Amino acid sequence: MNQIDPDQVQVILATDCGSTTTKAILIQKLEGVYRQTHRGEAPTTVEEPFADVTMGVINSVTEVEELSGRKLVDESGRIIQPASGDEGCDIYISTSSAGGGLQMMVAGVVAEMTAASAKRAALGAGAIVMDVISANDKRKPHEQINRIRELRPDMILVSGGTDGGNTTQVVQIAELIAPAKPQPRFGKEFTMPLIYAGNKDAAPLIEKVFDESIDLSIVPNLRPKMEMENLGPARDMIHDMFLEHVMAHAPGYDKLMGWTDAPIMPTPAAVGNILQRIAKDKKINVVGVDIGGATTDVFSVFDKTFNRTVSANLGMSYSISNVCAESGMENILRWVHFDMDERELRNRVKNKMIRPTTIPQSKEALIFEQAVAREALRLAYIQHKEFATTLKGVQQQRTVGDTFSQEAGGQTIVDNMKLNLLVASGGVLSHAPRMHQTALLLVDAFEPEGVTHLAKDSIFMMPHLGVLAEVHTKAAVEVFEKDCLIYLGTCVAAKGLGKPDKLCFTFTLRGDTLNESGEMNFGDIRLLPLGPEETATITCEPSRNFDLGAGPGKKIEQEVRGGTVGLILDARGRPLRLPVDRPACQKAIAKWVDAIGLYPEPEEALV
Amino acid sequence: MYEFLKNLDRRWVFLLMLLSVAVPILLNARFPEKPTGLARAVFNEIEKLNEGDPVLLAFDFDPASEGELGPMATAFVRHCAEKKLKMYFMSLWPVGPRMVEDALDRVVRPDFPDLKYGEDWVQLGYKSGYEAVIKVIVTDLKQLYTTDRFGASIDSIPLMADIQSVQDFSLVINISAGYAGTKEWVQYASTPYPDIILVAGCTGVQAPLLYPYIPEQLPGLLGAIKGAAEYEMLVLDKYGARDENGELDEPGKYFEGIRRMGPQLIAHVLMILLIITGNIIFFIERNREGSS
Amino acid sequence: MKRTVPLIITFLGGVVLIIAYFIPYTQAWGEKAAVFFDVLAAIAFVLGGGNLLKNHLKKVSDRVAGWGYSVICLVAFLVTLTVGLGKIGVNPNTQFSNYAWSGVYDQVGSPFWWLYEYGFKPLTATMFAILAFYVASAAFRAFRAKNFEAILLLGTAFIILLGRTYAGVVLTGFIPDDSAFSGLKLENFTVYIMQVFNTAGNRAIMIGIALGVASTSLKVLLGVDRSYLGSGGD
Amino acid sequence: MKHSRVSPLRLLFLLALVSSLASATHGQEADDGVVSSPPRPPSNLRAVDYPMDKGEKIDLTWDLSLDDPENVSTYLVYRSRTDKEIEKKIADDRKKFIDAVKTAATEGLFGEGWKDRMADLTQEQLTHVREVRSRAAERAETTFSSDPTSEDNVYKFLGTAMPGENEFVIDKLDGKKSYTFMVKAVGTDLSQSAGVVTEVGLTPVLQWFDGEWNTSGGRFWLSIIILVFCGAVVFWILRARSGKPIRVRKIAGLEAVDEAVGRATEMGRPILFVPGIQDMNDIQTIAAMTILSHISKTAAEYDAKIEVPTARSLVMTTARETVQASYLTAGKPDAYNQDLIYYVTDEQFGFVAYLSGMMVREKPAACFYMGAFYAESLILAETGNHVGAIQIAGTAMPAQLPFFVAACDYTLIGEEFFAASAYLSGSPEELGSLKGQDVGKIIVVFLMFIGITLFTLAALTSANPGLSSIFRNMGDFLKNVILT
Repeated sequence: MNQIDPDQVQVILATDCGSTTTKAILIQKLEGVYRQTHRGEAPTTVEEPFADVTMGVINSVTEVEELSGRKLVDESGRIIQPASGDEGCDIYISTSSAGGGLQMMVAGVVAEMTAASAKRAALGAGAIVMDVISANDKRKPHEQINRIRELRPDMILVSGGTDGGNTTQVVQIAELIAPAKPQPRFGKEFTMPLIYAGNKDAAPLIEKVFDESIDLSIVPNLRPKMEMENLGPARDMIHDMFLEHVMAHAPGYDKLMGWTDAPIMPTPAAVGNILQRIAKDKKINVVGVDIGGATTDVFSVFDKTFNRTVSANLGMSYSISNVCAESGMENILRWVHFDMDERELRNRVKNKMIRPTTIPQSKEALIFEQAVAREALRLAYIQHKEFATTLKGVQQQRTVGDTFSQEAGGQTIVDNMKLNLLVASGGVLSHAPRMHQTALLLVDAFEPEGVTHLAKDSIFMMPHLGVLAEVHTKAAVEVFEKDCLIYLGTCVAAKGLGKPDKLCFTFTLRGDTLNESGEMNFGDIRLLPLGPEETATITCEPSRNFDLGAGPGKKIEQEVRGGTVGLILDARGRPLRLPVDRPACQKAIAKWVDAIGLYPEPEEALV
Repeated sequence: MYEFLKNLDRRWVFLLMLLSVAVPILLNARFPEKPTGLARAVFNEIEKLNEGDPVLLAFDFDPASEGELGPMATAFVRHCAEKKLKMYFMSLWPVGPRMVEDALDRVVRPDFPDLKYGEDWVQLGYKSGYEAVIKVIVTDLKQLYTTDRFGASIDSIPLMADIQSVQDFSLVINISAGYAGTKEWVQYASTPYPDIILVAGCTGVQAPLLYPYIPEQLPGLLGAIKGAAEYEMLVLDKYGARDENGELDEPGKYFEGIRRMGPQLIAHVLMILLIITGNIIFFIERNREGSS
Repeated sequence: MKRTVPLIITFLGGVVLIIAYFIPYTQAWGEKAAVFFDVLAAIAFVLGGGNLLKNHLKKVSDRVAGWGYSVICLVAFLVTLTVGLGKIGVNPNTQFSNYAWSGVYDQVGSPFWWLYEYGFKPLTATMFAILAFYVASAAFRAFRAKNFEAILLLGTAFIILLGRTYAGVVLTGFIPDDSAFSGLKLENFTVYIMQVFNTAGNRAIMIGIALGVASTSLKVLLGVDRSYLGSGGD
Repeated sequence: MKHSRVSPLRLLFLLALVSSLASATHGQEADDGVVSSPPRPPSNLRAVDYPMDKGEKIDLTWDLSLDDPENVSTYLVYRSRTDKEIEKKIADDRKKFIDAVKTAATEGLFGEGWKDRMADLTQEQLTHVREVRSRAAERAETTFSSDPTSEDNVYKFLGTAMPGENEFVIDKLDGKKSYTFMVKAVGTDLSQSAGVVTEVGLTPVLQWFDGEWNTSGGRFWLSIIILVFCGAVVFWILRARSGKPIRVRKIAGLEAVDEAVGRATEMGRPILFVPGIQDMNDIQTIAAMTILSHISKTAAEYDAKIEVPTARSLVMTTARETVQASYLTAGKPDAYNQDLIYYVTDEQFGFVAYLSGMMVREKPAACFYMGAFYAESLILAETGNHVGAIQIAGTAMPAQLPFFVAACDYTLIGEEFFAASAYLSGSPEELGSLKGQDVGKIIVVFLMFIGITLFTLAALTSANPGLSSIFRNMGDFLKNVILT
């Protein structure tokens, strides 16, 4: 890897090797600003018959080459570095989630404590956590050993005990893993990487437990104290191991690794990385979601704490049946404003499952798919909230003010009122025919409170930018702002519940193009036009039971940002409650659909 | 300064507390007392009695709470002795009889040498069984107390001739530091037998729990040192010897409660200062957090 | 069987006590039951003593950390037991002067009295006095005006702290005794708070507790809650 | 009409009447010189045992004096004294007599108010006073005489009945003694008739149930309330067995049990469980044991060490049984170590001293204080706070709650503490009992509301004495009869 002088960098090439497609983007410095200029796509070539990931990479880069007219690949099939004139690029980086990404098994002593920390470390590092083994997971030792044998993770992370704390059970867990002799997913001849990040006093004992069949590396404790979580060293070690073992054993990656200017990152880790950067840079709280066919990833940064969850069974194609089962058909149907035949719906669901690439062909199908998406996102967000918590097992310092409200430890840190930016990506969100639909999907599923900006990832560029941020933060942030995010608009929502058609809040808007004031009654939702790049100042005065961020009944004044959709004023209340009665629910949804202009008649639909 | 206070080692607080208690004691600071209604009520209940009326003094406390309850024990015994009431001492706490002896040593033996054991006062001693004892002796005292504390048969004690049960006492005075104590006396004596008149002295933490029983089941209550000091003042006002200037001229033991109010005053002021300091730190902290 | 018998005993004992309360004829039964318990508790003293000995002897023989304390504990226990049970240094009761052990075990001047007066009494008083220090440090830490309730509690605390000392009398001494505002004098206000607000609050808690006690008792009597017998809820 | 209860005003009047009677001698004519004869005595005095009482009451009835109502102002009711009572009465009289003589003798010497001048007396004078008094006492002792069979000594005045009334309930009798009764009529001029006496002695009989519903002190109403309350609890328990699951409010302190045990596990430190300082006869200790069984089960599952020092040996034995069974349920009977459950001392502060020392040495990661606590609460909680333990307290001692709240992480306040077992076990029957408890709460609130309403109405309608007194009487009945 070359030394890079950030100021000299003119051209950046980034690729993301997904499980099915490899995407390449080109970033160039235009008029002193970094902009994403071209993109290309090609099928991923990790699996047979090609069994070399670089082929896909070169294919996608070639597409960019063709589009941009800039020569990026030389005759020997290598990316040209550094740039000179019309040729090559200054930085080349890549992420990878090919072959199902990084799959890990984690273990800890107590499921809610060190095991949870281990899970957080693994997820944060971009892994999929296949199973969590803990001393209190109610499984018998033999069941645990069987499970470890069945799983074929890429690596294992073992934690447990605070420094100077528990040793016996940490060793016990190691003693479960050692005889199970877990086999790595790739390459039977390779040793299984195992990272130990537990009680440092137990480390010598752990070393004794494992033989050569395990490649043991010891890093500082994830939970040196109950009050403190130190995920950094473990995450870094996971990345190192990812490169050293997993990547090295995947076809073609050794070659790819030689090309890149920054270590290859697992795709989700890169997404997390860029979101953290943005949150830190702009001092905001961010939630990002990536809804895929099989899984839904939710990322959040609240008060500088990053969390990621993977809802393995919530997706729009492979897992769609599961979404229906978990939320229940009636819960999905409440988002639909007309009658649908449930039998037909079930067929539709099954169809989507076996033909994952099907795209809705009719308005009904689209509405139904988006209803499913709402539930999938809602459930994924609930799971995320449950996981993104403060640390458990921490001593609370009480004061007399807590007499009547003793909150338990391990409360969620996700607070929709504090949320500033909600970023959507993934098929059903990115490719919705109208951005209005994406916006309302987000609002309905995540129920943001107060003033929240809504955006979507235009071409799923976040992974590229995440790695780029490692080597060239400025370029990453600039591109993220300008090209990656498409601002949909802003949602202003009041927290609280009231009686229908009673005043929820009054608003006054002052801006260049938008000057309006009015009243919002409970149950209403309204869309005001505010174009991209436009801003306005909104002053809202909620009535007594409602909160817009300053406290119940307190006035707020804030700048809002326009977008392709505009400004959404949401007085439907939080938590969002739909009428239980079916006709009433349909009526309400119809009203909202109408207010936002979600599904306009065909002639005007193709905007 | 802020950093020091924010992470203040609690031993500094302890040191301040020590000083605020020790200094007034060493300087022998004494503040006047203004008796409140409850102390007056206790005083009046005893004042109402006639010479020779039998009074049961149940001392349910131990050396641990002596600091809080000792002064009122002294004052009660003195008041009864001055009124020439017949005193019957008993206890539901194993070390209670020792507390009785202490009070007798302070008051009766040096200052009322005329009072005779068995004729003017009697030590019934400790009985195990907590409230069960009360339940039995409210109807039949001699069922449980067959001897006095020193093993003498109860029937050989002249004072016991007229006493069948707790109901025969003109007044029950209870000093208690917890279970079994005033609450049990209220529940098992003065509530089912409204003829039993009960006044009590108790520790500061217990007092709030006994207020609900005032005034019906419990006409008067002395709460902690404050109550003791007020009551002492009343007793001294009425019975205290005075010097030529009209000032009270009494040995220090009768001022014990009033004397202990000195450290209490300073300690309370210290607590208020500590709380205020704590809050200042809290608000500075919150502001810093908010601005960051 | 191991659980059935205690359950039956519990049930019968409870029923007898309840019946004894309402049916005057059986009143003595309740007292009998109470006596049974006393007898059991008294026997348990021996059990406790034995356990204490065993525990500390084991600590001493294992030389566990802090075994020195166990030695002190054992010595203190045995000395007190011997001196108290043996009534060492106690003069016989004047009425039964022929019986050497007829005296009172804690007679003034006897070794037991000495242990009590100069050992036990100051030690327990010390433990109790530690409270003052802990109250101060707890107040310093916990009394934060975090929300409205806390501010209310804080204000009340100040009033009571001042009102319970002469400071209250001095601070509001300017209010004449017979004026309409005399209730605002701190010492009077303190009593008012204690008698009205505090009593009301305490009553609420007490009612809750009383109902809790009754329903727990009932659960135990009926054997619905057997976990104290170690069923572990399953 | 039965008149065991009289209004205060009337009582005052009657007392005045009686005291004036007491000073008048039997059969003498009144001072105003009006010649009139005492009324004829009532007749046919009958004493019957009072039904459904706890053996302390006798019902007295008589036929009215023939002069009633013209020449009867009141009836006086007496009962016979027992032998002991007669003795006591004579002894009292003697004492009063001697005291009076002593006082008179001193007054003769020093004049009235001599007591105030006691301080001025010289030692010599004091000796003199004592001599005079003891001589007077001796004299009085010899002169005093009293006839134990005189009516005054034998009969004790109990109360009065108004003209036209022929009934009286006598209370507070000794169920083991036999009594006779006497009633006299008093004329308008305060002269008294001869007494009519019951011939045969009667002993009040103890009935099997104390069913007096209209007088205070009975247990009739309490039994009704208890029946309703227990019935509600049992009803809900039974219902819960078959019905759908019952939801309970989240109690943070109990949610945190796993957290605390987990902390101890991770830190490799013990869990400390203190079951209060009361014996097994305290319901709080029993509640503590039920909670202990759940906590120790969790501890067994997590393989954490749980230490239970007790202040009573019976509690130790019970705790051992409880914990052992929990380990068994958790499938880890081998992990149970009975030496960790031990007796410390009955002495409150000795116990605290031990615990504080142990906490500072062993630094438990989780402390549970469940049961009855007194002054030790703050010492324990502050020490635990200092050593950095997660602390969960539960007690029904209102006085100690503030200390626990300030120093512990979680506090189960009062009824939450009793609900803990149900909450932790989640068994429908136990949760049902909580619902039954709510019924009790509703009853309490309802009664409070009625009481407040009645007294408020009484105050509001004070302009209309009749109405006001109806409300007041209803309120009084609720307060003094039903709720005592």
